[in-house]
Amino acid sequence: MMNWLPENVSTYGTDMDAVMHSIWNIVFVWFLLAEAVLFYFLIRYRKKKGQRAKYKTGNSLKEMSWVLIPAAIVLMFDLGIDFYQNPVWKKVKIDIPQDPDLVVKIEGQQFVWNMTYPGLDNKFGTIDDFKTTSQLYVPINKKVVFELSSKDVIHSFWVPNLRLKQDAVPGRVIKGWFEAVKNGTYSIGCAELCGSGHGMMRGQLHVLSDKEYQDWVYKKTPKKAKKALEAAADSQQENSHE
Amino acid sequence: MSSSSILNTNPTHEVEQTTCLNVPNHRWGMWWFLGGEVAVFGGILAVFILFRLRNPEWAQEAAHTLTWVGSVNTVILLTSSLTMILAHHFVTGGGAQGLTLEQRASKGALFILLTNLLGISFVSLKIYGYTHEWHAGYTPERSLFWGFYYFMTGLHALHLIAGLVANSVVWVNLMKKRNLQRVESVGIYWHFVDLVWIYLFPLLYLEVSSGG
Amino acid sequence: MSKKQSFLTKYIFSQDHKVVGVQYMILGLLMALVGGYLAYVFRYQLAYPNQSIPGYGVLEADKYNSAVTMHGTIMVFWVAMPILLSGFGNYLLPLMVGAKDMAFPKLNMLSFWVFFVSALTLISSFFVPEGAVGGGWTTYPPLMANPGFTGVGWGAPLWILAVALEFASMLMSGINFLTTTITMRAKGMTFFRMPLFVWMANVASLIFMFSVGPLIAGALMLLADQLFAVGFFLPEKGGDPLLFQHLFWFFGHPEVYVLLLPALGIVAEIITVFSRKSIFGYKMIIYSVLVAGVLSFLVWAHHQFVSGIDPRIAAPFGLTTILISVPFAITMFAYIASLWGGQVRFSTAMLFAISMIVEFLLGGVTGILNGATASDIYMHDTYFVVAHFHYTLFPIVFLTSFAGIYFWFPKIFGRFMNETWGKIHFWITAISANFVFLPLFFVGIAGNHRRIYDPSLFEHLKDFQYLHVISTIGLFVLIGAQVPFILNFFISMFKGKKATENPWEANTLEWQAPSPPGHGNFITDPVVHRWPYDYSLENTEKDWCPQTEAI
Amino acid sequence: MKSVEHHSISFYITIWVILMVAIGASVYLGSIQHAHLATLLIFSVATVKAILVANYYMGLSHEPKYITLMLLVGVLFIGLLFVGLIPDIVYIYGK
Repeated sequence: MMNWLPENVSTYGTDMDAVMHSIWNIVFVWFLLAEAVLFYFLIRYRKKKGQRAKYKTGNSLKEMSWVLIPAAIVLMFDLGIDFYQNPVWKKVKIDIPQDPDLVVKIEGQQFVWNMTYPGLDNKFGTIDDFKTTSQLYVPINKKVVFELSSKDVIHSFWVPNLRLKQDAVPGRVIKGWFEAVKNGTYSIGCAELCGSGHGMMRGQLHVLSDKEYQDWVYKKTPKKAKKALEAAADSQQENSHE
Repeated sequence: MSSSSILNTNPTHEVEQTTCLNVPNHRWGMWWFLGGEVAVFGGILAVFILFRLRNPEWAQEAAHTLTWVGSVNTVILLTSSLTMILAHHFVTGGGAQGLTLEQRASKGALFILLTNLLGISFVSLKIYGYTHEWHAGYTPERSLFWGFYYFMTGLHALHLIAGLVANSVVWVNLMKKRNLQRVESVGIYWHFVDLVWIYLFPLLYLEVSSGG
Repeated sequence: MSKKQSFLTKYIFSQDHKVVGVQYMILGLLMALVGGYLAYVFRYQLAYPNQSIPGYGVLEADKYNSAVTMHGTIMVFWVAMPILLSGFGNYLLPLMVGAKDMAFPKLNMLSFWVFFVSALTLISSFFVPEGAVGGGWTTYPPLMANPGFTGVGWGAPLWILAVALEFASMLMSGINFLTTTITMRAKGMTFFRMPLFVWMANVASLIFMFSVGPLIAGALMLLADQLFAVGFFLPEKGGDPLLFQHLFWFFGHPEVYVLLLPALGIVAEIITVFSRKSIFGYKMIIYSVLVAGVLSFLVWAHHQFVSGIDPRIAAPFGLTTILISVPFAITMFAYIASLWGGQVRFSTAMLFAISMIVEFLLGGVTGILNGATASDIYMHDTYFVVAHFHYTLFPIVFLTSFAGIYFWFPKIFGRFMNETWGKIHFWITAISANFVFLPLFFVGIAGNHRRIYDPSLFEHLKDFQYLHVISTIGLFVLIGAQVPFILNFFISMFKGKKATENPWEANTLEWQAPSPPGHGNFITDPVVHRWPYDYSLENTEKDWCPQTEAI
Repeated sequence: MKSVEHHSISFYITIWVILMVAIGASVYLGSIQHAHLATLLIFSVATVKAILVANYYMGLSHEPKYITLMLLVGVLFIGLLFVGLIPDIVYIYGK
């Protein structure tokens, strides 16, 4: 069933897919076993003329063990699943890289995503910052950290191909990260009901090669900022010549 | 005087009154009801304390509530609890033998009346406090502390007013010498409202400069 | 002894627990029609986006939100709660413990009429300017706290008012259930001789009572935000939107078990009668349900893993969530084991009860994928979750209610429902339900998030539109299958085959009273000598043994 | 049947006097400088008051212990809610 998942394009997506596949396989086997026993009993013990049911209360420990032992095995599987999947949660939501290659600010707003880029100098609050609306461009194989916030109501940043979902809560700045491993264009949605336009709150993730990404950033940088930066770079060069 | 004989003095009861562990129906019902109420007020108090810990500066806001109103109201409310328990005390025979139904009912009615008078003074003083604070500019607009203040005390006051109504019904009952066991039910409820106030008072009226 | 009652006091303003129970059931079934109609409307939109819907017209995006919100609200609070807990609870609980009526009959009547008013309030919100609320049944602020965000005028406060009244009504019922069970049991009816349904209804009432308080507080705070912009949940005023989510789910998750437990009780009564077998591990089931009840207060944040909570507290909540599967695994295994060595008779009621277990199992196991923190990042708020909880709630609410209605109909009305039509109803319902909900697992895994009114707008979902079409056609069949039920219900009420006192040869006390029981229930006060599951005792002639029979 | 326990009027008045003294103590404690100590003491006093009211006015002391237990379970669940909320409401993760 889990092969219905959309193509995975993030690093941690591989771990998450593995978790989902294993959990599904475990629970589906249990489901089939329980159904098989149930249907076997239904057929085997259907009403037959002249026969009488057995008086079995299941109150003795010996009889109860027919239920308690499978339940204990369920418990072991439960704990196994929990310990197996916990590191993945930690990797995705807690261990946010301290040395990201790119930091983007993403702000949810009814009904668009506002992305703010640090621009050429990789610093926020400078003249070369620029914004895009609902279009997220990232370089491939780079750790991207986003700072998620919301202007009005709760939104949820949802990129199925990255296996990424995180709510944007007004009043909070929530950090998250991803690393895309495949070029292409992928859907972004809002997964938390945010008002009448919720279903139309769409965006796109563009995973570009390093070169394409640099070109794109250069293209997007405001002319004024470019001039100022170039001037600064020139003067620096002149200074170094002297 | 046993509880069953109190119940038997009620000539109009329709349902068979039964007990378990010596606790009659109406008291079980009241305790279950309070089980629910504990969760309501417990939830509110928990949320307020959390916000109070989040905002240490609310201590300064608490300094602007009228502490004397809160203190006097605490005295009034605890005293009304005394009159309420005395009403119950007399209705159930007051430990003394030989009180007639009429005597018990009329003494109970008197103390219920006293309780209600105290309750009404509580509400009046509360209204005085509200108007005073509101006109001094301490509205929910100022900070969320005041939102909590009006919300929590308001909800408490609504409970108290509901108690006043219930007490009045019981008072009418007592004047007709009926349903004497109801004094106990409304009493338990009244003390509970009192109990909530015991925690609201220090949380909202006493200014302590670090968290609550 | 009793004075002659007018029609009004006997059937409308009745204090008789049986009439109140039936009133709850019928009002719940009527509300189910409203909820079903809403499901029809938005499922049609999902399968055939932006086309005119027969019987509605074109569904706009904001009305779509209203439709899903009201569908969820109605199905949980105005269908599941009244039918399962208040309906069956009111009707059966006093009978099963051998009482003449509830402990507080007037309170009982009041609870129904408060519920009635709450239903009217909710329905009226469809007709106020700007229509019913569209903030989701979870009503998360700030969307629901600030009228500017929702575009909903009167709908939101009316929603809160209706829910508050409904909670008040359910609390009154709960007080009645608990008190009746404690004080009014028949002679000899010890706690461990009570039928499982009585246990389940009481544990459910307790869970409800302890969990609903904080949400009542939260709802009032939300109302204050809506009407006076106080800002408990608005960050710009110092409030916190996450607070409401916590308060909601602190109630919301236990609420799931408030619905599940009475359903499990009903199923237990039915499978034992029709397999002529004792329940397997009576005390074991009771203790696991009690454990689950306590655990249910420790799992609430699993609804909020990606909602911006501190990610470090997700791990403990994930663990408790996965652990709560153990007591329910015990219960489910015990139910299956109850059939072991039995003589299963496939009446309509039994078929529905078994189909409840069959379909609930899939809903149960898929819950693990939502409870495990890592996979929930992906699954949260997708159709996978929708499919998961419909696979639990549909069996709990509908399959179980149908089972209960077919089973207790002879007791309630003194006549049988038609079995042939019942089986037609069963097969179409049980099978078409899978066509409705199974495709939703697949679209969910494919990445379809919830509450979007037109999935085909998303590039990655365009290929899966056919699954929505299958689901919607399944729903048409499912709704159509209810016509024979409704006709069967009303025709059998007057024309059905007459039933004797104990037509299914069952043990519990309600079957020792006349069918239908008169005012005061029993002709002679029952005295209980044994537990309710003595079926097929050895060395006895008949294969059942009523609780009143001396040992 | 066991009879309802009765305290004398003077007993109820004694409780009332203790409660009055406790109110005075709370108000006084509200004005002292040592904040942490004051908070601790004020809420201890409030709890003493609450226990007195619950036990002797509401009559919990002569009810079966199951009822107290039931109410405490309610309080315990609220305590769980409180603990679960601390990370999100008191501290804001990432701030």
